[in-house]
Amino acid sequence: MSNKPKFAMYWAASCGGCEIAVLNIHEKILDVDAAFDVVFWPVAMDAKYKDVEAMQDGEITLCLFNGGMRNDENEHIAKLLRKKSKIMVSFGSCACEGCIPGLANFSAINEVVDTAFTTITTDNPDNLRPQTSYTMPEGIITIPTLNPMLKTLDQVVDVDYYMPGCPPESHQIAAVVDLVIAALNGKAELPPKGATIGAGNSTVCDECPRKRNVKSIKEFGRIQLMHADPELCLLEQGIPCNGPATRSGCTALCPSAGAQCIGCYGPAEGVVDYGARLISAFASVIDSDKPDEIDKILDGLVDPAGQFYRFNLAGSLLRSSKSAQKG
Amino acid sequence: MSAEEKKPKERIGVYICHCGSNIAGVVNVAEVSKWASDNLADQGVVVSRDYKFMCSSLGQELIQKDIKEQKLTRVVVAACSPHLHERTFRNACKGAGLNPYLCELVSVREQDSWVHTDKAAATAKAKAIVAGGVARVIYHEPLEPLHVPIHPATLIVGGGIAGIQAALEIADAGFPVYLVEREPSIGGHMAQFDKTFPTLDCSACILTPKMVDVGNHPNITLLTWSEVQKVDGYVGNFAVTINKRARYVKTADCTGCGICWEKCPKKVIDDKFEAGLGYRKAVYTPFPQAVPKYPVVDDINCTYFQKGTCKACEKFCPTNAIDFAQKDEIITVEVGNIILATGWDLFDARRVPNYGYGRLANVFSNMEFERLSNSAGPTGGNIVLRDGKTTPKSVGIVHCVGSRDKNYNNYCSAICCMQSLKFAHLVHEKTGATVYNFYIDIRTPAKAYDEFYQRIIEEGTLFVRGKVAEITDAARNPGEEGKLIIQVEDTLVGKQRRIPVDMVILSSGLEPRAGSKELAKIFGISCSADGWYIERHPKLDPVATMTEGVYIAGCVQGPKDIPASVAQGAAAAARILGKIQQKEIALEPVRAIIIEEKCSGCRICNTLCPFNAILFHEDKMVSEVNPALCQGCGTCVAACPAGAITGTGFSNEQILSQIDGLLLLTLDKKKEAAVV
Amino acid sequence: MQRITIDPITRLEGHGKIEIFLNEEGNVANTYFQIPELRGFERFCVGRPVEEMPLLTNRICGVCPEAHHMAAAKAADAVYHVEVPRTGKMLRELLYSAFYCTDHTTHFYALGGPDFIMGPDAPVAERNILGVIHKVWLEIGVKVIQMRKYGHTVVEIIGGRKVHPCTSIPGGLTKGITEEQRKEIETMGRWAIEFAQFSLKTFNDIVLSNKTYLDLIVGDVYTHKTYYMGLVDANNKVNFYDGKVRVVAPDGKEYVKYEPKDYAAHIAEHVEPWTYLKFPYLKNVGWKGFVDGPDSGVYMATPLSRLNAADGMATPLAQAEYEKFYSTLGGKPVHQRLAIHWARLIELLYAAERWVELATDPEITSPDFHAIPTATPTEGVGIVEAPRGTLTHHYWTDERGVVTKVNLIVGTTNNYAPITMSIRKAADSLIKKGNVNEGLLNMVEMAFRAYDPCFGCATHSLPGQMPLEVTIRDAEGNPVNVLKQFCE
Amino acid sequence: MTEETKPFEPVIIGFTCNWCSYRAADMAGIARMKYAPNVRLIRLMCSGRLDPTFVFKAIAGGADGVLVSGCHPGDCHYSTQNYKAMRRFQLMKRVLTQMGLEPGRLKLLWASAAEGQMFANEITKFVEEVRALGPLNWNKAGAGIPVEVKEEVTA
Repeated sequence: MSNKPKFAMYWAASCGGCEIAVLNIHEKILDVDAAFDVVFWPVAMDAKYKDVEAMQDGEITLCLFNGGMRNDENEHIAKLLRKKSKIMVSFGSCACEGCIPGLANFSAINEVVDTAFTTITTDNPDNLRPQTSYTMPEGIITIPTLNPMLKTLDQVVDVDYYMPGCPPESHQIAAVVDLVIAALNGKAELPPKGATIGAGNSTVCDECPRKRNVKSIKEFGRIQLMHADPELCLLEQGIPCNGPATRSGCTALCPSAGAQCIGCYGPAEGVVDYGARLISAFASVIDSDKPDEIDKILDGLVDPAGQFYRFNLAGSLLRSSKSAQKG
Repeated sequence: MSAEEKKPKERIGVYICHCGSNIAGVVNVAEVSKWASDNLADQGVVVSRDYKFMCSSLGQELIQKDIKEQKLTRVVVAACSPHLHERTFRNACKGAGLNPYLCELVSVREQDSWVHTDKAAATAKAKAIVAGGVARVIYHEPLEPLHVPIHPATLIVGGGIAGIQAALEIADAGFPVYLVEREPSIGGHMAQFDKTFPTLDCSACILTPKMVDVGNHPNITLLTWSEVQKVDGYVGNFAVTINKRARYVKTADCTGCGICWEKCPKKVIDDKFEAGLGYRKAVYTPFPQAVPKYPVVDDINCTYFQKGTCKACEKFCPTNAIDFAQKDEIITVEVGNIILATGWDLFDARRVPNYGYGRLANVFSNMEFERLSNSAGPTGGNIVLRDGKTTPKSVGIVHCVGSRDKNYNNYCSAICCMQSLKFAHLVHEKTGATVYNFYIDIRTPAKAYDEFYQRIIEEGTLFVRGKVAEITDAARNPGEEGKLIIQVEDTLVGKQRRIPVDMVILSSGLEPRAGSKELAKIFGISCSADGWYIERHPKLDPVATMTEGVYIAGCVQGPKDIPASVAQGAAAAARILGKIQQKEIALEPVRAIIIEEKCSGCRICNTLCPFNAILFHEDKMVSEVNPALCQGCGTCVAACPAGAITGTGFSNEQILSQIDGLLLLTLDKKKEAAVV
Repeated sequence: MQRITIDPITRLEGHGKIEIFLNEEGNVANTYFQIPELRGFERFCVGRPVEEMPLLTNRICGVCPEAHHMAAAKAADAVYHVEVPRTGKMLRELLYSAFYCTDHTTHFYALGGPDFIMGPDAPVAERNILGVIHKVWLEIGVKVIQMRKYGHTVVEIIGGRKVHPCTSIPGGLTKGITEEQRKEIETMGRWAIEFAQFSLKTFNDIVLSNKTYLDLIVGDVYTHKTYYMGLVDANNKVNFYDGKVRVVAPDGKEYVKYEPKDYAAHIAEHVEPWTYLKFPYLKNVGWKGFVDGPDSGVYMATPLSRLNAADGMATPLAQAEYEKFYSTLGGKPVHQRLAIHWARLIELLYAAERWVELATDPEITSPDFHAIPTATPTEGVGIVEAPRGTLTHHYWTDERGVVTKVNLIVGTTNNYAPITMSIRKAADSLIKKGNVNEGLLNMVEMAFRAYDPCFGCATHSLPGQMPLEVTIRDAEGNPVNVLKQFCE
Repeated sequence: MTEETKPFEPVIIGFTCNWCSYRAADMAGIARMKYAPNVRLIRLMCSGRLDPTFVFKAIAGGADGVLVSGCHPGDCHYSTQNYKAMRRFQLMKRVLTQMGLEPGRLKLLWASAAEGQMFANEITKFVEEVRALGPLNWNKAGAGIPVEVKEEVTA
């Protein structure tokens, strides 16, 4: 084997969109191939998990890890790759902040399982639930144990860099690849540990082409219940757009396509709690000083917690609902 | 966070004050001090002491010694409320070469020892409070006060005696003044009075010269018939928008000759200056000595404005100074400081039905009497009944009308006693009538006041101690016919009395100006429940307000007599002159700052600032805070969805880590709990 | 007793784990195909505004988010009882057709195809997309990448994003397309048709003209006589985006045809305690275990099933291929699982043709792409054909349109039972006397790979691809032999 | 004496504004009014400075309840900022309630500098209400968030 730096990429509790996004850097893939020995990258090759275990600690130079920590198997592989990797990148929304699967933290895990096994089409007379270890006539077969709460990668292992997005935009991935390669050749400086890479410093509004005025909200609206003005800021039209609080870097794809930002790039630099930023910002510009009127306006937000923590719940200060807290 | 948070960045000194036994009596200060050095060392606490009186010079030297010898980079003092001694300890640190803002004073007295009895709990709370201070102070940054230039001009609102005094003080010192008065002339209530207590010198004689000085003063821009609409900016740099109402008189051409009001056919009852006893014309000056001398056309009553014909004044004006086309004019003036001296309104005695004012002809208000008795007044100074000719043979003067009465105003209006005594004297002197004073208490605290009271007694005025129950014209006993009967319980002799008189004078109290609350909003200051404006400190800072650069003088702050009003006018002027002399003012460096590269220009913050400190740059699509206008409330900091706004002195790091500190013990406790 | 663990399976989108138990003779005693994940969308979608469902359920699978986006949007339309304007429907279907082209391409060339092109016995190292490229010229690789690029471009133009589109809302879309965009889309579509035809030719040259493969396909090892499910239009032609669900019996006759909203009357899901995934079956036939035949409710939903369940293709070129398909394989229905690969390419051609049809419709650029819902939201079902099977989203909401209950039956899930059966049968017939080798194992893999199962979707969790590793254990579970797949 | 037999002592973090509510607390002190020792106050310049992050931090950090206090509506030292605090509080409360927090653990209290007695009474009342709700112990596990760090610190 050559002595090129080693590259690994893995997916835990994610949807695979991150992998697709990486494939979408197209020819850049070849640069990666040229600069690295790709030792572990399930989507691109038949990788050798056992060989990863056999590696020296820190032998992998760069590991892009996507997906959240939904079960013990996820955590096991995360810890292994952390041990074997010099640079561990928390890649994509799931690893960074839990993403949509993190919404499961609104419920206790047993509620989650129960719901899945009591749907109207479920034929379950004995009210069975999956068993992590089950004895069949031929022997015991096992499946991983679900965590009570979905965790972010950095809640399980130490992370060197964060790369947000659901998925991270390909042009950003390409830029990061270039940077790392340059850094390995001593042509560039790597950012300080813990930095967020492949994203902007500001928020989506910074890249949003829509016209903006001062904000003053008398009523929140629903995107399907109006023909929104294609030129004007969606929030000013009452559509709860998460753009003001969401880290820039995606080139404001959704607002440009007429859809509100749903927040997949997570909080801006230095922000402690993403949802709190939106709660504070939205409430601040509500155009009323009368409690009941304010309440009436707030009724327009039918799912505040879900909206403000859509991607960020697992990574937020509270991390879950009270019921999930109790496990 | 783990790594760098574990090895302390700062060297912190912790100082727990006993405050004699005020703190030490409840909080085990020695234990808190020891706990801090044992448990907070890894946060950087290198020295932790307790001392009898930290605020004493010895206590301060203790801190300064440690700063120098222990090379402290942060100081936490646990003592009384920051509102009391924050400055003290900051200065102490400054004295030892440590930036004052690297010192945090946390309150374990007002917040702890004084309000709790359980010593263990209080001590535990003190530990938490100290831990909070320590965790917070790590994130403090050295700050320098913000210096803003002071515009030398001053705005004074209200042309009564207080405003006049202040205006002259500042103008004489050589600085420009804008004096805004709602009425056509300055002078205020004092111009209406006849004599002033206790010296009985003629009000007009002492006021008029000052009014004239104001009118002629090169440094004073007099804006009568005008009202303030809007105030932008902040101490040193206010921009004030003023509406100059149309006078319909070209002041440049008017000589004040008075032909216009001689010729004006429209007579109007003058319920302002003459308190309804006399008449004025539709074009008028309130009184002969008015300053400025120019009249105003009262368009509500002017025949031309109502019917479209007449214009008599215009025809006869020798200088063609009348101009019916005049419009209101909005002007903006720049000033560095503001004095509010908008005065008071008279309590309307109609609100006390059993006293019959407005119903019984010969019941007079105090202001009516001032005009009756005033030689320039409607009766030429003759004290007569409503019929205009009959001189009263007996007069009753009722004190505390609408004051010290939970049905109306609880407060004492301060001037009514002396005023009533003055009335007694004037009636006695001018008519020889029998005079009764009905009082609850006689309050004559100021210089030469009680002497005046003695004099009135000697003059033979009769005093009845008791609150008047009713004033009626229904005669019951012989001798009461055609008279006003005053029903009162004489609390000295302890029996009900009915005293028939020809005339009754009601000493109505003082009330805040109608609309004073609205005005307070314009200037960003607050009113008490009664509506009087609140001073920064009731004893130590009576003319300043919570808003830098806005001062109050005279009755706007509460009922007071002429000397007190004059004193406040002068005091406010002196405070402002001091500021002007400094040329710039140092402001607390607690401000919001927008980090440009983080700002996405979402404009959430733009509408949030009541001081209009946030401006939006269309070109760069970013917002910016003007530090001179920012008052550091931090609302925009909390609102910024991008976290692009930081608040110096109250940063997120500071507050979040203070929360951690305050909860340190909780976690301890819960850990123990878990162990159990 | 010996035990073989295949954990997890290579080149399969999503986790999966196969346990093969051997008896004392070393023959297969039983096989278990386990899905180790559960994510709980049915739970945490409750409480969300229904218009967010197309955005949330996107994240079930990053490989086919478009399918979930569409099913969710259609369910949300139904919840609001709103009729999407013609242009809105066409835009959605256009996006969806382009997506189909990329997805089928990816599977054929990267996942399933290598088994044929390289041959099941070829070294693992070559049995992957690179191997394919070496074998049949670089040209293919270039074309494959081009196809993926084009597909994603269309998805981005109409859907707003390459991955996880965001423009479908109840009543239509948030945006339309301009004439310039239409032209661009049309050009790419015409190229896609050529590519589809090229792919069919490649399949013909490499597979059909190769006796061994043909035997493999028509052979019994990969044959199950089950029911087949697919979405059909008014003329019973294959349709991916809209229509009625049609099920044909093993004998090829129509068993039932129902409106999407009635799915629950016909489908039920069987539960086993040793896996997180449920086994859907035809309710009215009943669950008889992992067996085929007309008495077992097990059905299949794949490209092959769609062809079996329909009377033909709605576009001319695809129709021709459809007829060739059945004449070659001996009439309808085709039960051989490996034929799925061929069926997939016929669908690829249909999708490309449909793509151009829609892109050239005069109304496609009309601004009338969204109708504002006026009715009170209640309940709705949305069904589309995901590449890996019929995809069902069913939502209940309160009067504000906030979701109160969710049911999802996802493409791959439909095939969980048949896949399990295929594995069992393949293992049975291939593993004798404990004799196991890579080629055999890969042929076991081929059994389910044909389904192109996406357990990312099925578990609504994560696809994750792991190396194939087989452990043969004795009765005590001690490893006696370890086989691995390698690549340099 | 074990934890069980001790009455539960809630810990409450209170946010006060510099001009009214903090002075009300001072006033209570100066007048030696007694109230429950469970509340620990943080002084902000204005209730408008209150960032919901602070409240979440307090809850995540082990507080059993949170008090938010400012000048009476209309009396804000910064003219109208306490209205913004009110709007935020209402939305924040909705979010936290949705996340299963008992609304009774949050309190919004307007207090003028003169209302020391009222302030003291309200605090005692609130402490009892939170005591009745029992311990919250959010993020007791605390993995990965500052709480854990602090636990090490105190260990």
